[in-house]
Amino acid sequence: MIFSGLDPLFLGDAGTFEMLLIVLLKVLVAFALLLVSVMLYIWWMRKFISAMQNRIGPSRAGPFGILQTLADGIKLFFKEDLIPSKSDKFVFKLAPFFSLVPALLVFCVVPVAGDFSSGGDGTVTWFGNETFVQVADPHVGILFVLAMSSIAVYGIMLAGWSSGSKYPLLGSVRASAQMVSYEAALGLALIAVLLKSGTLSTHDIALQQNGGITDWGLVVTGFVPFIIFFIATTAELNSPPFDLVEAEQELVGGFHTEYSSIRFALFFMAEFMNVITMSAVMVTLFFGGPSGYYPSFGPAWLWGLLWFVGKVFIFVSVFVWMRGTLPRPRYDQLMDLGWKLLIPLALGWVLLIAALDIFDDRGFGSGPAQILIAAICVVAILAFGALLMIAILKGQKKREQEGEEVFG
Amino acid sequence: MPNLPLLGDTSRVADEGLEGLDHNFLTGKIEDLVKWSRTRSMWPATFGLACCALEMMATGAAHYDLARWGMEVFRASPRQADLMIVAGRVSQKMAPILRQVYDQMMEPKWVISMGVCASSGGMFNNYALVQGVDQIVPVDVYAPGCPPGPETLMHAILQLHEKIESGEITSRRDQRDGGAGIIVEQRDGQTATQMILSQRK
Amino acid sequence: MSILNFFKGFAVTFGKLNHASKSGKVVTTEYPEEKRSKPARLHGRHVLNKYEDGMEKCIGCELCASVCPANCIYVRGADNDLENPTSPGERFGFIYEINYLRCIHCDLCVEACPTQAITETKLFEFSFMDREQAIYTKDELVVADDGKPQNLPWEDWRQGEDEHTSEWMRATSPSGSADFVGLVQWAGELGYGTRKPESSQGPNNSSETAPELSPEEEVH
Amino acid sequence: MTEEDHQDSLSTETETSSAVPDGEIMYEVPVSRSRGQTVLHPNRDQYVETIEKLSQDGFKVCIDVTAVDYLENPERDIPCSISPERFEVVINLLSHSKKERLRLRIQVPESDPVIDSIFDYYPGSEALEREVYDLFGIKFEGHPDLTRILLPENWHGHPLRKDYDVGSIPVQFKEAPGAG
Amino acid sequence: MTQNEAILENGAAERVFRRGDDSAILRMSESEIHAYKPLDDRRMVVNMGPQHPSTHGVLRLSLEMEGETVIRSKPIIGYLHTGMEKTGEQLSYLQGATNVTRMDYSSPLFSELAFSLATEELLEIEVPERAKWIRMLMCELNRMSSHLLFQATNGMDIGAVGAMIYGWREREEVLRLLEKITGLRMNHNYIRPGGVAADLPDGWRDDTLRILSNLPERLDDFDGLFTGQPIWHERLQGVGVINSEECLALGITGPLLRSTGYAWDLRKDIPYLHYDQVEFDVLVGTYGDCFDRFAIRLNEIRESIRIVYQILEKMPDGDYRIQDKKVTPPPRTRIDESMEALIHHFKIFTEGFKVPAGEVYVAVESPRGELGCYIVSDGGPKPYRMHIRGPSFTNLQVLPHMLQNALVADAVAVISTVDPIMGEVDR
Repeated sequence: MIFSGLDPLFLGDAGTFEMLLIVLLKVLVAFALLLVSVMLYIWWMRKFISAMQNRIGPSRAGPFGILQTLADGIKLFFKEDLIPSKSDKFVFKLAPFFSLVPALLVFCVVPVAGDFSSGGDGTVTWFGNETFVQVADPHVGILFVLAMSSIAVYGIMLAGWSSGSKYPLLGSVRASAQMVSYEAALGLALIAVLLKSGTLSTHDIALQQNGGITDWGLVVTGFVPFIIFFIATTAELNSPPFDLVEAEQELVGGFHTEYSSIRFALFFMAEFMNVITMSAVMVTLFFGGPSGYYPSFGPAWLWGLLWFVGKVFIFVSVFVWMRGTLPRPRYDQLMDLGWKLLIPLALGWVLLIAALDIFDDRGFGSGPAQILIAAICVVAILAFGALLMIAILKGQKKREQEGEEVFG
Repeated sequence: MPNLPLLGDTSRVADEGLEGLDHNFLTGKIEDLVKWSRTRSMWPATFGLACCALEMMATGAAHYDLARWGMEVFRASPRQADLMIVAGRVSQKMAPILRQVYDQMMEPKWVISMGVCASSGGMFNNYALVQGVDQIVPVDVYAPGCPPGPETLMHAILQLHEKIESGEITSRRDQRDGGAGIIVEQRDGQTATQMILSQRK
Repeated sequence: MSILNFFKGFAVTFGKLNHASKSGKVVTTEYPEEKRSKPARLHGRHVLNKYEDGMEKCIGCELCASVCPANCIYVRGADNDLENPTSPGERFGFIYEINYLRCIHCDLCVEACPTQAITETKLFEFSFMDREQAIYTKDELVVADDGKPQNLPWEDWRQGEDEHTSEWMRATSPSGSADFVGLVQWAGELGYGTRKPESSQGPNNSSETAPELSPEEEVH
Repeated sequence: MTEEDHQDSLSTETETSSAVPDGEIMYEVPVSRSRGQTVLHPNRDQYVETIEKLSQDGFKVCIDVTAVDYLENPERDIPCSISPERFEVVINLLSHSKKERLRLRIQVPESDPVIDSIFDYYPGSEALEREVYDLFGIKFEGHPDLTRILLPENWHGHPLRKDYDVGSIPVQFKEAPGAG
Repeated sequence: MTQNEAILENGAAERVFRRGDDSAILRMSESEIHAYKPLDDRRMVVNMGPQHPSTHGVLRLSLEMEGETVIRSKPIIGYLHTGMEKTGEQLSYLQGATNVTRMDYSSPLFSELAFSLATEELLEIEVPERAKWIRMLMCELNRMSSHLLFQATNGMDIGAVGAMIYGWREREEVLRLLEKITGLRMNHNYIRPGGVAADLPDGWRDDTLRILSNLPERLDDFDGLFTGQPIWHERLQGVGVINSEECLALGITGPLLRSTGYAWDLRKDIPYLHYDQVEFDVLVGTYGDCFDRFAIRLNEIRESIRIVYQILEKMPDGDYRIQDKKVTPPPRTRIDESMEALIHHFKIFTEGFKVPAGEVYVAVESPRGELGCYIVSDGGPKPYRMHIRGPSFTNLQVLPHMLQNALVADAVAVISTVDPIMGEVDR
């Protein structure tokens, strides 16, 4: 049963005390869970990288160093704070929150658990009330995700700009360009999912995928949107190898060079919180959210939670793996990748899916017609790509010639 | 009334203000927690100068692994660093920059003078080098050797940790003029900051 | 296939995961709990040795001070008290100081010392809180009555670090001449007796002693 | 052209033209040998011409430019046609094709420590000449950017000159005379 | 050499000769740069270093940039000026090795070798065969550790943090062997005038063989991480290009020169020690870009492995120091037996040995290029003038030319692959 994007909690009677309690509880738990998972994630990141480098990694703060992030946090909290005299003080103070708050908010729309087994409706029953295990399920859930991830750019941009020094400024320029351009690829990749699901509600999207792997967005949309989404997310998150914004070797610390103490900790936290939330979004969109094999014993929402956490864990580990392996591309190469490959590819793929869907609707659902239309689309995409490549090469040549004229 | 519940001995409050308070249950624990966090998460600034810088990086690498104390986070920006390891010879030309970086670091901050060149000029007793970085910044621990091996550096770091854990954090700024020196009066029952590492687990 | 190459790096890092491949094992020595075994020739903190009868070896000749490139040794000799001599011979080292904030551990002093009085232990784990502490005087440098180096509170001594104290000097033949290889060329030391010279100056000297285990093998 | 050819062709010329140089002549300048290495001793005023000839003769690389201050040790083995001065600029050239090195030693007087730059023939001498200027105070005329390179710009004196003190301080000891 | 000559015939190095305003170099003094405000609004001057994570210590680059594009630049050095050449005049030839070894701290044995060879040349002595082979062994091991260090720092600069740790890890294995032989991890003071300080210890052969057998596999890891990696190609290929002619004009040596396709290696072309008796290849690049320099260094480790295998085969027995009473202290038994020996011992360690007057320049091929030592002796026990020609010092001049019109990120790659060691630059 599909609730058309509304939490069943709010169906029926007007607000009761229990409802308020449940909502409050959900907010608190989501917040605490996120903070704890960020803590664990940072620890896991450092441990995993250490393991890849044959080291031990943090081991002195708590058992296996599991309290390492806590120690970092406390230390930063009790460190002297500084606002550079050259900075724009109000913006300087505001920027970290611009970064952190969206990261928290995005997590609100992610369905974390619930009965997402095949045939389940993704709900749980708490205190006699049926509800979703997510803080909110607005009709525009996916748009909300996009909006919030865009606002997060402001945090980084303003931080760099307001610091009043050169390296952070370069960092913030990079950030705005990089994020704006990858936002486009991100959005286009999302459209493929939306086309297939026909809804913007995250809960519904997750619910539609509960029929097994063949129902997952990954398969339904044909892998390509996922790959684009994944790369764009990496860039959006400033996660290595696309961490150009703070590229230590080039820009010292990038946008947060001038930040210290708790403000830096907020950036630090926001960055890693974003990794978790975007992984969660990715799991929701392409990997069926909390769906999976549900054993018959135990509460269904718990299995949902376990599936969800497991999937997110794999994703964040992949991010760490990339961090430990890949060299960092150059700024212009990153932009090239975004504009010249990902955006056209995403656009083409959306067209392909849309065409196939329309043919489906018109009754050419099977057989040679579909193959034909697919072939036509592929040829069109290839032709488009070839034209683009020609244009790029021409432009390159022209620039080189101009450069030669100017610089000899 | 000298003894109050929760506040402990208050007889010195009249003379010393709040500084005269003993640590009670609450503040004592917080202080321990802060000290604990500072020793477990002491981010060094990347301040490599010469030979010692290689050993400093080797200490961070797989065979010695500073990450065990959460110290693999070498911060390029002095604003976020807690510890400056002066690794190498400090020339007269570099000295002002060294001081500037030190000033850019936020309190609390500590300095390890790594190697004899930083500590005293080492074998280069000449016009070009600053004969001891403690003329420029307050040094907490000196590591001998040219360059000190990774274990020597770790020993120095552990000494610093011990120093932090046994020192007090609240009243240190008065006693040294704003610098990073953290030699403070010891609390009752603690006479020496030295430790014997082999006895420590 | 550039796409495949892209993923090769991932295979490498994954292979390095602990025990995932031959080259994937933790190589970290967990100092301070454990300490890697030091090579016999390591130049560590100095000691002033004694003869087996308890007399000091140092004769206050100041050769070490004059050869030191960092000028970090200060020695003054004095005439021995005839009744109660400190060292055999006429003079002994009256003041002996090493400034460890200058010492570069080049071991020229050890090579220069005509009586093998100053040698180096394998201890390198020490650090100081203030400059005074770094100036070792004779009281701290000279070996204890049992011939072992003194374990000062700020030094991190472990088992066996005093054992190869004169190894650098005993490295094969100190003059480089193959004719003197294997000859004992020095007097015995208190607590350790006469130390054997290192073997061979030949092309193959791997067979005589079992190769020293590398630390990582010992750890695991 | 091999080395011998040079000597043959040039020595006949110089016998008539210049005033009795001792020993060999190469590239029209007196030559000495130090431990089997060839050293040319051109005149300060004409050495750039020698450099030009050498650079055309395969000595494509200027390996090193340095200087020596002979204040405390005026004796040195140079051909007697060359009068020793306090400073000596030493230029090391390398010919890849001949696999040969050549050294030029040019006397520079203390009263007028100026010499022509070889930047136009060997742009790589830029930093090397700056270093000599910095540490010895020898000026290179025609150098595009003759500023201090190793020492701070407001430094006084030129440390590698022999009359510049090493600047060492006493080493700290506990019982040494004067120790606190 | 015909190939080299052919390379040189292609055009002249106009670019490096340019003196005017449009040159790649920001030709201003430090204070002028400080006060300099570019006329063009879009330009700004950014200082990279001296405290910057990717400037390999204390190099400072002043970059005049338009956006992220570098227009002109100037390396500013001297932040590590140690006065070693002055100190070298205060130390005897016996102590001298402790001084020079601290110049190039990633390959200290090469500085010692150059100094020792120069001193021996002045003394006109020939060291024993075993000493020569030990020197070669140590130098090649050191070359490996130095190039591994390059892999580590290069990986770190391009952002591959994992590679950094792998580089350090392999280097550590080599360092431990060096430590076992010389007693110190760095700054060994091992190669000295007259031979080496001590013979190889027991078990050195096994240890060396273990490194040699482990290393190729680890080098393949670098291949997996970098050599084929598309991002790596993007970052390094076609970046920081220089040609042979420019290199020669600027006096560039070592892997930088070889990366342009110009085969010049002192070990091969002007052999010293016994490099003419071992087989190895001089590796050259094609394009003279950052990638070539990276690949050359990586593969030079493999060549070094090849050389070390041959050294192990050919290692003779015998003396490891010259048996010349003037240079080498007497055997210890002789000190007790003979007054003359005791006097020799005292003389050598108090005043050192006297070196006949003269001057000499000797060069060796260090991992960074030609490392030369120029010594003037006045007949006394201390060098009258000791000058080290550091390859990094000259190589640094190439930076402004490579950086022109490059991005900041390229600057990092270029500095990294030029691989300067500031200790040797500033001395």
